Amino acid sequence: MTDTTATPDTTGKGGGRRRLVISQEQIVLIVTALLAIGFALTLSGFATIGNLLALTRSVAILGILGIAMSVVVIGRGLDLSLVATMAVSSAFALQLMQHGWGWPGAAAAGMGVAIAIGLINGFIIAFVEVPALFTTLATGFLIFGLGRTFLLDGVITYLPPQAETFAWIGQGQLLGIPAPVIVLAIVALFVQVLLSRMTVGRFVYAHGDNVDAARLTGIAVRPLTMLEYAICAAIGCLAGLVMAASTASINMQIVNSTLIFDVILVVVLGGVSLVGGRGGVLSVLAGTALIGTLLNGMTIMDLDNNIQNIVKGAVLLAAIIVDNRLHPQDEETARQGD
Amino acid sequence: MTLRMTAVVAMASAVLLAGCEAGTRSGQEAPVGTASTAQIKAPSLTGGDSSANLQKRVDQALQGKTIAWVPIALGIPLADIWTQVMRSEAEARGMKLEVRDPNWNTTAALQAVSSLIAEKPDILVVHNPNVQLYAQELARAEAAGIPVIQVNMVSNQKTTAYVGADWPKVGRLLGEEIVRSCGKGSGSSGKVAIVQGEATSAVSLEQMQAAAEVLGKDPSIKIVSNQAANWDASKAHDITATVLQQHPDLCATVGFWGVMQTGAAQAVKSAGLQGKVKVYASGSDGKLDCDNIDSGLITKFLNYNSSSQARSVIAIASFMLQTGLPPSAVRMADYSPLQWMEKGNYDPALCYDTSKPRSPAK
Amino acid sequence: MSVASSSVNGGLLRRLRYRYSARLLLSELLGKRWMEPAIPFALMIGLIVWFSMVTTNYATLGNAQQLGREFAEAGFVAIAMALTVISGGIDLSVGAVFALANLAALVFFQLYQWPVGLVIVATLAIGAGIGAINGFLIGYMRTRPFLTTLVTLIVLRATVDLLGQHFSIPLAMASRTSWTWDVLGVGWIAKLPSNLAILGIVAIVGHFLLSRSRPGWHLTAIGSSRKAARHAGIRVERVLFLTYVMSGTLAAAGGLFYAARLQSSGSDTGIGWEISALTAVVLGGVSLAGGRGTVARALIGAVIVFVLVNGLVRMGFPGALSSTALGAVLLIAVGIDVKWAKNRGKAIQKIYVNPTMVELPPSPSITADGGTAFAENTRLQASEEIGLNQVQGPEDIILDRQDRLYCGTREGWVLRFSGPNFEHREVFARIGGRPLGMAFDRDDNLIVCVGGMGLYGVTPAGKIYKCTDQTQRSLLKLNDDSRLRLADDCDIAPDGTVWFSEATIRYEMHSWFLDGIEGRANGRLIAWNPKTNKTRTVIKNAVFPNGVCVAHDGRSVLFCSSWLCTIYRHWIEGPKAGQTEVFAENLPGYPDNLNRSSDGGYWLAMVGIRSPTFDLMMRHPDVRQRMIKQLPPDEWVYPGINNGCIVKFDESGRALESMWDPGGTKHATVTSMREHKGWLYIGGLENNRIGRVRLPDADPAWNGCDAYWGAKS
Amino acid sequence: MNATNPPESGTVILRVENGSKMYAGVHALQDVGFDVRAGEIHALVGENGAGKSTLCKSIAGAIRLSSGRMSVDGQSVNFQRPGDALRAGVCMVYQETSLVPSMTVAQNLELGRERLITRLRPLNIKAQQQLQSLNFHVDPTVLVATLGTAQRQMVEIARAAYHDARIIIFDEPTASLTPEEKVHFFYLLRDLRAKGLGIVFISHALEEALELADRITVLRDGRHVVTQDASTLTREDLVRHMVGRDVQATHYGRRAGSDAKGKREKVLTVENLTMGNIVKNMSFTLYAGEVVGIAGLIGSGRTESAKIVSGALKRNLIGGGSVYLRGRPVRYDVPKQAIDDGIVYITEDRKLNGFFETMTVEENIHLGSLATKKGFRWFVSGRQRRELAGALAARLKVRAVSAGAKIIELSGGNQQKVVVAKSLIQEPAVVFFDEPTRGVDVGAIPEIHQAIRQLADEGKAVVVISSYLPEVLAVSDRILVARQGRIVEEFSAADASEDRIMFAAIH
Repeated sequence: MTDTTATPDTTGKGGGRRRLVISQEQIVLIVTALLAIGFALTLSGFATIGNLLALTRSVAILGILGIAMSVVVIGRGLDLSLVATMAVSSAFALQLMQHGWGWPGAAAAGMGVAIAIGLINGFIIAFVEVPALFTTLATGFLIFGLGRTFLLDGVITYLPPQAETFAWIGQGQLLGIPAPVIVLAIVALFVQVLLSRMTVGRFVYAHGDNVDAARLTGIAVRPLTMLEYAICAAIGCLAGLVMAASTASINMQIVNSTLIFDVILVVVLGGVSLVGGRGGVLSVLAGTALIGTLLNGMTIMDLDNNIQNIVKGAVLLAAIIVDNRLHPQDEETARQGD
Repeated sequence: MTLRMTAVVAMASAVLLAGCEAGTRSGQEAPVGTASTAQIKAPSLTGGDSSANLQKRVDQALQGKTIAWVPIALGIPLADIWTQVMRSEAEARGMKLEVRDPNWNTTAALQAVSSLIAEKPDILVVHNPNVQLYAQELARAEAAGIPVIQVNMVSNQKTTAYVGADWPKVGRLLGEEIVRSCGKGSGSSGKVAIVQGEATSAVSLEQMQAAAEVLGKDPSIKIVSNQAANWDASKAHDITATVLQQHPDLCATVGFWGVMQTGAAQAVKSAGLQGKVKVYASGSDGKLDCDNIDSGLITKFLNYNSSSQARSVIAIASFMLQTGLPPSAVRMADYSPLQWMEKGNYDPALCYDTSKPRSPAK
Repeated sequence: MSVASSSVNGGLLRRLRYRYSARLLLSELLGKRWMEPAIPFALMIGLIVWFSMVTTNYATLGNAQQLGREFAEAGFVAIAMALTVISGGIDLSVGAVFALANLAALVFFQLYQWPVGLVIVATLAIGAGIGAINGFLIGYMRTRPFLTTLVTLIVLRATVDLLGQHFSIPLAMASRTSWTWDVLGVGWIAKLPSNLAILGIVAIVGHFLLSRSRPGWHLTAIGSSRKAARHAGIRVERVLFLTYVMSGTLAAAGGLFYAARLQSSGSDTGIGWEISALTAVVLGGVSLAGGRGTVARALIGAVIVFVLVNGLVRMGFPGALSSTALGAVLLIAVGIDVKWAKNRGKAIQKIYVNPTMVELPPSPSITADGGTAFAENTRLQASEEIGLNQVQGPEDIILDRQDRLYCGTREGWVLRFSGPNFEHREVFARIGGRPLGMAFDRDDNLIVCVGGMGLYGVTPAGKIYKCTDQTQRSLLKLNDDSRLRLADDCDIAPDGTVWFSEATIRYEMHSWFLDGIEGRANGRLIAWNPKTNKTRTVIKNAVFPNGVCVAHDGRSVLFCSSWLCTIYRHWIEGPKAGQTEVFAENLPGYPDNLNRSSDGGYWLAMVGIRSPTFDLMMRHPDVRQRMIKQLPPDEWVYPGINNGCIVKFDESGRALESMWDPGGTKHATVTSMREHKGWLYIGGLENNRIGRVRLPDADPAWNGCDAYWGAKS
Repeated sequence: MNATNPPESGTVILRVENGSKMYAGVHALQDVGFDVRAGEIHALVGENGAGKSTLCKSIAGAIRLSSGRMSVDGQSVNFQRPGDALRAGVCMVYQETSLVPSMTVAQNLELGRERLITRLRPLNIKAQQQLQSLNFHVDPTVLVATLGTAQRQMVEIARAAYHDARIIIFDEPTASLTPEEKVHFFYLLRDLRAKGLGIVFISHALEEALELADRITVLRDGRHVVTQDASTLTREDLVRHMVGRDVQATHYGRRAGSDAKGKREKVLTVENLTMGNIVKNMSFTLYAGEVVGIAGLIGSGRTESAKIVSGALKRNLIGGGSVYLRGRPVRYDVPKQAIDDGIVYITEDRKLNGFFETMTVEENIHLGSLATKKGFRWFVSGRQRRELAGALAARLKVRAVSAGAKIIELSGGNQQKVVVAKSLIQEPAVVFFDEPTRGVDVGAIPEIHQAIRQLADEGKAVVVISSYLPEVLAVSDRILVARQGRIVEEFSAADASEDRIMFAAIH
């Protein structure tokens, strides 16, 4: 019957990719390296430890959000409400601190809010079976609105001056390494272990690869979906806390920015495919590194913000095209959806 | 209480005086003052022969009138202070404040203005998202007989009144302050980083141009970075952090909104350069700004007093309602007075905490 | 004209309830394609009504016009988004294209002072150009739409900001006006705001193109299954390319109108419009999986988003609450819509069969000693067999002038048996479908009712031609009933008009028995005039009309109604022309084909005999409903298709005699018979043979062709 | 379009010379020569992976040959896409049907040669005529998405038949047709042949090929083996050509009777299982240590019943019947619960919901173990995976290029074995095999059958659902026949025959 699976037709995708020694994340890393070398040669002050740390620091939050997003994307989902979750939950934590809560309690409460949001997202997607894109698009509006109306006092929430300890995760350093970078590293390590060493992680891959097969194999797909979104939201909240700590405030306006697009971009750029089951933490880091290098180099060159965006777009487009040239989609076997 | 009343009356008269100046100042606008004042036939102004009559007449003019107010969004300190003060001031006079919150959505904002015109409030107060968006609607409003007061950014369509900062002046003052501390003879590197708001925003643009002009006059000043952070603190943080890596000897960073500049200030602090790199900002009198000045994050802050702006708005509204002038009879502006604020050297009464509204007794 | 069941008992209300079933209406409504967006449509209407109630001055012409003007641009962008979504992709750059077009139009008009016509062309060209870049990448380079347009979004936004900085000051000072420009921005076309009017035209044309035209089909096909589209020979790359060009152009059109209306360009123009458009498209029910959706649905969604945001802002809701409401509405609407789409098909299946009440008086006796003309006997068991096991289901049979025997079969063929004992079998014609009733016309063409196909003719040489496959559509029916689904039996009047019955329009050939369970008036009597080639529905709402026979004098047509066990006479000539009357009623079985006999009477085949049980069930539609729902089909109680019989009637409708095969040993079903030269030939729907019995009293020379058309040499 | 002058019967209208197709360095086709004549039915047979589909898809323009020449009417052609082939009169009916799900049947019939503007009503009427004239009972106005496999196949066949093609290629056209529909289809083919068309059809059923075809071409491992007149070939010849050696016995030896069912433990009892219109009052009982075959047409509720019992589908909440596992009533909402109770269902469509394509063979198998209550570990151990999965893979004789091979690189048979292994690692007591050898190469079939029997011998209750009657007959101790959502007949292995089963399944 399914003759095609046996003939080498289909190996164009799976097997072919393996034989082509170069993967998408490697392409991105190579492009990043080339750019970095170029900058190092042309820009004084680029190739310094300090600058490289500043570079990593500047994209640390994007990286954390990317890793959060990658968890659901690998499970063939998408969380468009991530930024809203991040903003609301961390602003809530800040507000509690303003009201005199200690930072651990406040952060935990914020995390609780985030996890609750994630669980609700997951519940709607898994049990009501509304596609992830719609669900999170809608919950994005909802979270923002409800958060602003019921949880928060204003668009901008400030870190109270007394929360010095808490501010460390945004402003502090350890052995010269900025705290956000450390947080990124910890999150990356945690998610890497989760995805590749833990059974749950394998389930996430299975879920993204083939939902029906996962279900038939006996994986509890629905609770798993809820878990994925909860993890995503929790990490998102962490990113929000880092962001809040580093600028001592969190502005809900960020929900209306294009940050969510940037997050999706770093995730997909590195090779975490939107069809699910592919890529990993390293892919996200590769994508983040590319964006970080670009932005840092251009900031050093003092390019206008808009020119920066145009250049960023051009480089991304080039990366997408190169990837497509190296991994052409076979019309006869391609899965639709990304 | 009496003090406040006196202040208001004084303000109103100041506003009226300032209004006469407006025509000549704005430059692009034909001087209207002379032409229209001649046409003022203000029956309602008469009858103030006795205090009681005056009281009655004012009550008649103001009681139950509606002021419609469309900010860009609620929830930011600036807009919240405006709204709180405007509401309390309006209600104290028996007027009603109707707020439409478009929540940064310019499309919704435009719709709000359009539908408000249809609802015919007595006064329309808008905070322009940019110089062009409301232009046609504002003209329509005036044609419909609704006086329009613009706050903090003046549209290409000039209307009855503008209340807000004189942005080129803000930029100039900031620039001069920087020249003083970083310029020739200061012994510093002379390196300055500018953090703009939105590159296309007139508010940011006018400040930037004026500041850059002043800075450009001093050859020892070098602008090492001039980037837009889109009113976003974390973006300002990242830009500043990178700049500091390149130029640890930076003399000053200047940002055009206190809230945004907080991010730059944090970056300076994270780099351990607090006190070495001077942080300048302009902005309104939110509590955060005062806290930042107190904590030393911001070196010097050029303040336009948003609560007094709101009071001006109501005063002008009251003036228009009492005189019954047609909207186009007046083209006035009330440029907000500016104050420098720095640590230990400012009037804490200027700081407005929205969680502790200051409302007059009714 | 309607043939109602004869009433015996049961309340009038109850009867009416089953006759005009809401369920029936619902099942047909649900089946319509345009019911797919029912949920979003209801939501849209509900919102408008609600805001009219809570907002002053909302439901006024002026306000409606104002709203329409403000809505139009978002409508363009929503359609732009919808097109790409239907093509299986997405265009996130619509908002940015909108902003760029807005800026460009202002610059062209205000600063370059171009004539308005040129401004329009140039602006649309910019949109098309950007669309072409997207389309080239996505169509020809096969990049992923989401990522590609995300990147174009970023680049375009930056470009808009960059240009905005450059042009904002000169633009702010420019003040050119022009009449045409004002028409575009604030003018009116037929009392509609100009931009809304043009949106309407674009939407109607777009809707039509998408559902009826080649490009629209190709677009839908690609969105639904790129592979299938490719296999069908569609140039996928080119169509995708053009889709994005179209999308860019439409978004640019939105920007153009925005520019003309507001003369304003800011850095926030068009920000977030891609999300609004996506929300709108999703709310309208355009599937993000591609291939499903219409322009109308996209616009419904756009109206919902617009009305909601506008209305809440108007009511003075805090912005955050508006956002909450939008999110909640989106979630609930999509949630319901997902369930709706999933269960609609199931729901239709569940409620499609709608039994109605059929009340028959007690059946006349058929026992051998009952004394009626229907008394059971064994006369059919003496039949001779023709074509035993060579034929599957000869529903109808007929003989020609050369004494050759024709019958239709389950395979969709017409067989011909010839030779002295009909031992020679040949496939006369392979028509397909299910050949049922047959008749010879004046020129010896065999006219055949083909179940599933309509009325066909076969020339004596075996050439097949189509007589008719459609009749006029009745306006009051929700379902398009112009298609002939189950033409059953036919006969030819002296003027050549072919009268034929269509047993049911609700069921296909292979599920005709469901119609029996339903018992509803789903059939019709139709006349086809070969001279004019016109087909005319003469009687609608007949209950399973089956056999048709033109009376001996050619002035009336007899037809059977199987489930009512009644034969009707429809007058085609004379004083009663156009009237229908009962010819014979309360038969003991279900009448099938009807044919002339040599002595001026009529032969009737009864395909099955009524049973008290089923008669009772026919009176209780609810019981049948439950049976369908709860039992597997082979345990259902059907109208008995058991051992049938043949009955002879005289011209007045009186039963004269009957012939039986009680055990069904030879003729398990009897659906037809034909008298020919002293023999009666017998066909049956499920039989594996044709039979014939000698008619001792009949005219041994009488045959159908001569009786109808006179003897030929 | 080319209907002007039908070429004289017997002339070669399409020729492929030295056709080769490489995928990532591997030959899927190598120097294949092939030709089609006007007015002939040409059967193409070979094992899975022999290159039949590849050859046909390249003729139809869906894929491009890496090298070789193709000519139509003696003129060299180079099809870039299926559209080119269609214009040249070459039309292919795909096995995984290539219809547009969101369009109606009528639209699909017309797609590819539609006019600029199409009115829908005449279109529906025309479509109805076309379908009915081929005796395909499909409503032209419904969406293709709502049709079953067989009906989709019919629509696609009708499309090809009415598309004025000169060469029509059918890829396993009869796989989902009932015997009655098959008869009509064969008449259609002969009609088309009589009109002078060249017909190519790929088939697994050798009897069909021998009965219907004028010529037969055999491919093996991407190479051309033989092309011969069908009349000069026998079934044995064909098998020999396909496999490349003499195959002694048929694969379908009967299972040695084990009729001791009375003594065996009753493991699973299903009573009056009902789900919508598909499954109605399905009842059967399974005993430990026996293989039960379930035959029946597609759509008779076989698969659905198995899925209900194993939790993949839900039966009606009210009046849905009952399922007893060792006397205990059970109702599963998700497969996980069933698996934890020892009931597994092995899918009929492994590509759709059988395996994880991005993972290796070992990972696939090991996931099965992790997904059970017993096998769950918080952390994945590479060593444990190699041991557990390796053992299962060895038991089922999974042949992979390397231990770390991705499952997608395996042949259909080996993929199926992995899917089976993934379920067996869960140590089930009741196993449902749904079409266990569909799309499996001839060599692997006995191995899978052996595994099935071994399971029963180990005391498990095994159910084999299959449309292929010889298979059902070969592996089962007991055969149930499903029709219209319920079991209508039961045969012991000794009593059953293909005719009797078929009769029960249809009537």
